[in-house]
Amino acid sequence: MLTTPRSYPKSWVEWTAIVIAAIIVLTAVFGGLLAPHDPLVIDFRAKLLPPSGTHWMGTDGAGRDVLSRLLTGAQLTLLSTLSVIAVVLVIGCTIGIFSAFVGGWVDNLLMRLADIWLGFPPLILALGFAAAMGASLQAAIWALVFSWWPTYARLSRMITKDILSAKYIAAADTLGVPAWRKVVLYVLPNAFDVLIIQVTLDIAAVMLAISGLSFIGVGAQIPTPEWGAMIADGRDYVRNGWWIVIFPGLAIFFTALSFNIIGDMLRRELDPTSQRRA
Amino acid sequence: MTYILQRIAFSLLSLFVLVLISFLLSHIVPGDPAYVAAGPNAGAEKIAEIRAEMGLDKPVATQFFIYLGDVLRGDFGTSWFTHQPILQDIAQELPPSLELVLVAMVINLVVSLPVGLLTARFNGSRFDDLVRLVSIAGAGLPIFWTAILLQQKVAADWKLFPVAGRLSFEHRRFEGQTGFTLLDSLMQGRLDVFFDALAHLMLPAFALALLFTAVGVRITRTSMISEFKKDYVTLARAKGASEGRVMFRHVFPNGATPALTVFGMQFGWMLGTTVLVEEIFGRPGIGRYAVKAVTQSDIHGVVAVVFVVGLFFLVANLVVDLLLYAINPRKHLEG
Amino acid sequence: MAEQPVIELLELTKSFSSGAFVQNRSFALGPVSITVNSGEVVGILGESGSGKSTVANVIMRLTGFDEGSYHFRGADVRAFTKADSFAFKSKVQIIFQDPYGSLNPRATVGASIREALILHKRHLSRAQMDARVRELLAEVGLGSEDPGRYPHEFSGGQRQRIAIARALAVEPEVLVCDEPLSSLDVSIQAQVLELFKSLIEHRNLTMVFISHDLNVSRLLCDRVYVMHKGKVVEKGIAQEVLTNPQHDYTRQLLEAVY
Amino acid sequence: MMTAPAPEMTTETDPAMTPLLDLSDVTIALRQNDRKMVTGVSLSVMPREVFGIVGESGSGKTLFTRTVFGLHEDTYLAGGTVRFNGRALPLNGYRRAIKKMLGKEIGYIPQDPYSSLNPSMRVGRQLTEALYLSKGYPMRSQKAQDAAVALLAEVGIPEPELAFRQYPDQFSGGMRQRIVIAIALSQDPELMIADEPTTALDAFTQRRIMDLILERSRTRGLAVLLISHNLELLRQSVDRLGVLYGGQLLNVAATADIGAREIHPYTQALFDCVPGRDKRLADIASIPGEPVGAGFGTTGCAFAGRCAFAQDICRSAPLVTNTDRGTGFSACVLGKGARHG
Repeated sequence: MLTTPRSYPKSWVEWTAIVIAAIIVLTAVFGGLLAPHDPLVIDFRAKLLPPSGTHWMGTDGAGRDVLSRLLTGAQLTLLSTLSVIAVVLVIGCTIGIFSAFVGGWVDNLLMRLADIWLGFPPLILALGFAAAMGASLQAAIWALVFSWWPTYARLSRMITKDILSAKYIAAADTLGVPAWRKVVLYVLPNAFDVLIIQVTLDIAAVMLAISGLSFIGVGAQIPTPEWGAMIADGRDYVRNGWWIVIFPGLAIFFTALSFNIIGDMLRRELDPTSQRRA
Repeated sequence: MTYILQRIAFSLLSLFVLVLISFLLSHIVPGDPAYVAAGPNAGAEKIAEIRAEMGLDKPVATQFFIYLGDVLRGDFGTSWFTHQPILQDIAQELPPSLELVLVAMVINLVVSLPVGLLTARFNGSRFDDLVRLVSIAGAGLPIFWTAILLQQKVAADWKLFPVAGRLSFEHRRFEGQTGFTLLDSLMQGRLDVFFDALAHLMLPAFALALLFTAVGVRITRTSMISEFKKDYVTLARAKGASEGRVMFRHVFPNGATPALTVFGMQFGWMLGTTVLVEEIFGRPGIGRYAVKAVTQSDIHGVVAVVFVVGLFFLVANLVVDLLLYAINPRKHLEG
Repeated sequence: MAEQPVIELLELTKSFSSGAFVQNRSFALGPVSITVNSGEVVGILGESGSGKSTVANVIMRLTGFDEGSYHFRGADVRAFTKADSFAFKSKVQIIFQDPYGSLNPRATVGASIREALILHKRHLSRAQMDARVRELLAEVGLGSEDPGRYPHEFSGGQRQRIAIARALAVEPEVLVCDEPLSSLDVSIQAQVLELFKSLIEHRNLTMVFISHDLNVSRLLCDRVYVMHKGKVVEKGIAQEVLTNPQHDYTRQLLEAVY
Repeated sequence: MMTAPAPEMTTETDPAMTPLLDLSDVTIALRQNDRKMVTGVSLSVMPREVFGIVGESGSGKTLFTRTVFGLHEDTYLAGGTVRFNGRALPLNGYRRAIKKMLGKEIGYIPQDPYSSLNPSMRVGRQLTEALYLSKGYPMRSQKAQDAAVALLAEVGIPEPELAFRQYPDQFSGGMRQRIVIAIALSQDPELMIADEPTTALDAFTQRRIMDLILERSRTRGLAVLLISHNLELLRQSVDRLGVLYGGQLLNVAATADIGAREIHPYTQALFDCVPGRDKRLADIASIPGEPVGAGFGTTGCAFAGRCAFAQDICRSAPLVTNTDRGTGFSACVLGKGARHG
């Protein structure tokens, strides 16, 4: 019933994931500075060069250095992912906690709405939204916010309800603890673990969605070194320039994989009630 | 009975929200909705015509009811790039997509249910660790990237499956009543066409199924683990039941129920995810239609796809829930 | 007795909306009349579903009621102002059954107890509060190191002591105990029972002791009410009711329990 | 209430008899890290005897029972011998060997009747399955059905034919526990294990279910191993009582001896904690300190830290070994509560 943080020995897989995630985060912070070439400069004389000493990951169809684009793109990809999650976290939790506190028909209505919303495939919803807004990375970000908020509303509402039904809240009620104090001292600290797990797992999911949207052309537009857009760009050259497609794909894969492993690890260590409620 | 009515009421409410979302997407867009709806090359006349048609001069509530009426009649407008009623386009594009999703779903279920059950039984073993790692890896693969790689390696290089399309060149004239090639070919006794269609489906279905199977295995596993912990499993073992009997007669029927709800939801999600797969494999379908509509800035086409996918999602969930209710009515009364 | 009762429930009823919205698995109550006089230990006995926990919640004002009246020291609680309600909260405190769920797992034990002081003993300085926290913990038999530790570092019995310390922090007039011993092992149960005994002796506490355990109630309570299906079926001096019951239900219950 | 003409209670069984279940020096360890959770337990359950095991939470009583009867996956039998009807079970492959006896010689009643029946299987089918597994009756045969209905009637289910076709969630907790008992009885075991069978039930149902278990086992001549934390329930129900503390078996006492003669200090202290029917508040004496959990690898007596009589020797000397067959024993090094001495 109770959170008792326990430290489990981490496996080598988990250590690897932590190291990769750390490298990716560092790349996102310093990516542009590390890039050996300008990620946007077109040089048709150097197009479709295979990986070599000067271009570790080769060049693309317009002669741009793939490694430089990958490093610069890390920032773009991770930043857009994190902004989606940050916004959804705030909006979703506000709605969820509010809903749980108010209860009654407001709660019912909001959660029904979230249920319905949550059901719709996020990709297609975001696609519609992005199409309506006009294709751009910013549109893709808002589109994902638009389709992702119910996850957090639902989750935070569920945790808050759980916490509110705990006896320590009843004890707080008998002392007359005001609502804002309950949110800050009781709900948020106890919800933190579950939320951080969800955030970690969603980093992978949101990143995949953003790159997917960019791939079909409603996200980042082609010269932008966003990873999904880079794959879309490389499709035409896949027979004679595999590296253009392979490397951004691997970048997405390893980022998603390492964050998923970390999320899984956090779930094991932090969430003792994996089977909350039958 | 009340459960069925409640469930249907919920579906109707969801449908209403779906219409609302579609309305928001097509009418409340930034800039001039009529301008966006008309497409890039439309003249002023055309825009004015569309403005009148969409009722954009009227109050928002009225616009919504006009839209609601249109949608209920199946009128999504005319696509400016196919010059056909969008409903007709969708009706054409839907069967190949559904075919793809169904095959992917079969792959998903055939893998998820047994693997989920076995990993739950051997929870914490090497085998479980390996499956968990593989499923986490599967969940991290960008579908479109996997699809490209599969196409290039398995189809183009190894020539195990056709590279693209829905049928081979020699079968291009094949036609059937339902539009579902697999079904039509069987009905006409054309096994050659059937296997050809199936071969064309394998790679896209696999690419589509991968992510969902990764999730499916984990959902099934979690659900089965919680069943294995229950006392009725202990009692069954104490009765002298073999592990096989415990697993298949006792745990599986109970653990599959919550998992099936998730698979029902996955059906709709898969249909939405066809946008990432169909175009790569050059298959007709609503996914490719949506991508085309997006690139051609045909907002009504996109919204129609959103609506149809949402609709299928609602129906799939309704069917699964009613099915589960029919199998075991009592389970729903408690929760 | 001329003295005014501390708690007086008169012909009180409470019904629950059927089905989906019942949260605490409570049951329809009443009409019940229960009085608690100053300095008394009053037991409310019954099986699960008898409505005894609902009585606890009504007394604590955690839930409302439909008909009848509830007077606290002669004042109608329905006429309470906001200030009255807040003051009430420092006069009546509760100890719950589950010592694992009744402490905020993310707050130190000291912080949990200090919470009561922050709200109701505002005039105390921070140092005074800390000193008071240590005093309270010492009174329930815990050490001076303990305020900085988290609930999960304690056993069930120790947590129940902490919950008692928190309840006592506001210097309540009435302490409601909702099955405070049921989830503890016998040897720990006896320890907490002894703690209650000493609290009753040393503090002039009025106690409402809600329990299904007839034997514990007979030992601890002055008077008892036996509840069944939301109604009081028998009341009287604890020793008499629980050795020589008059009502069939009480008699059967007494025969059934081990 | 069920009150059958009870045969005379035997507090002391014939020591010459072969014990039905005979454990000697049984040690149980965790599979994960080989930590010893239960050490050196020796006890015997005689035919037709009702034997109780008591322990506070963490004492290892559930772990012990579930491991000995092959129902725990994370533990194994690390040492000692288990004999059933005089036949020793192998230590290697113990779990496989004991599992073969489940549903035949050994029946089991789990704690929580709300989860111990398969929710999606009709009651009748759960019974006929048990009959099929133990006696080979085909599950859909008339024979199996008749036997199942008769069993439901035997455990006091009203309208057994109707109950046969119903799902478990159509029954109250007490009725479900009756069904579980019917399942256990259907297999004609010689030993029935009841693991906290009434903990989840209210006082009335608790009494009725205990009466049913005792009355049925007496009539059918079964031995019962009753695990509980409720001392009064055990004192009133069992012939002999094994007391577990910190993974050690400290005492086996005939219930008739409790309060009549000296027993192990821990058992005595436990009974002094119970607010019994004729006690006054002053009679309650608590045990100081916190219980020691199983698996902490204490040397000497696990109770030494809380025992009023403890001396230095208690913390170092190995416990007295149980060599009795069907009588009593005290593990106390100081000889407290020993039957002969």
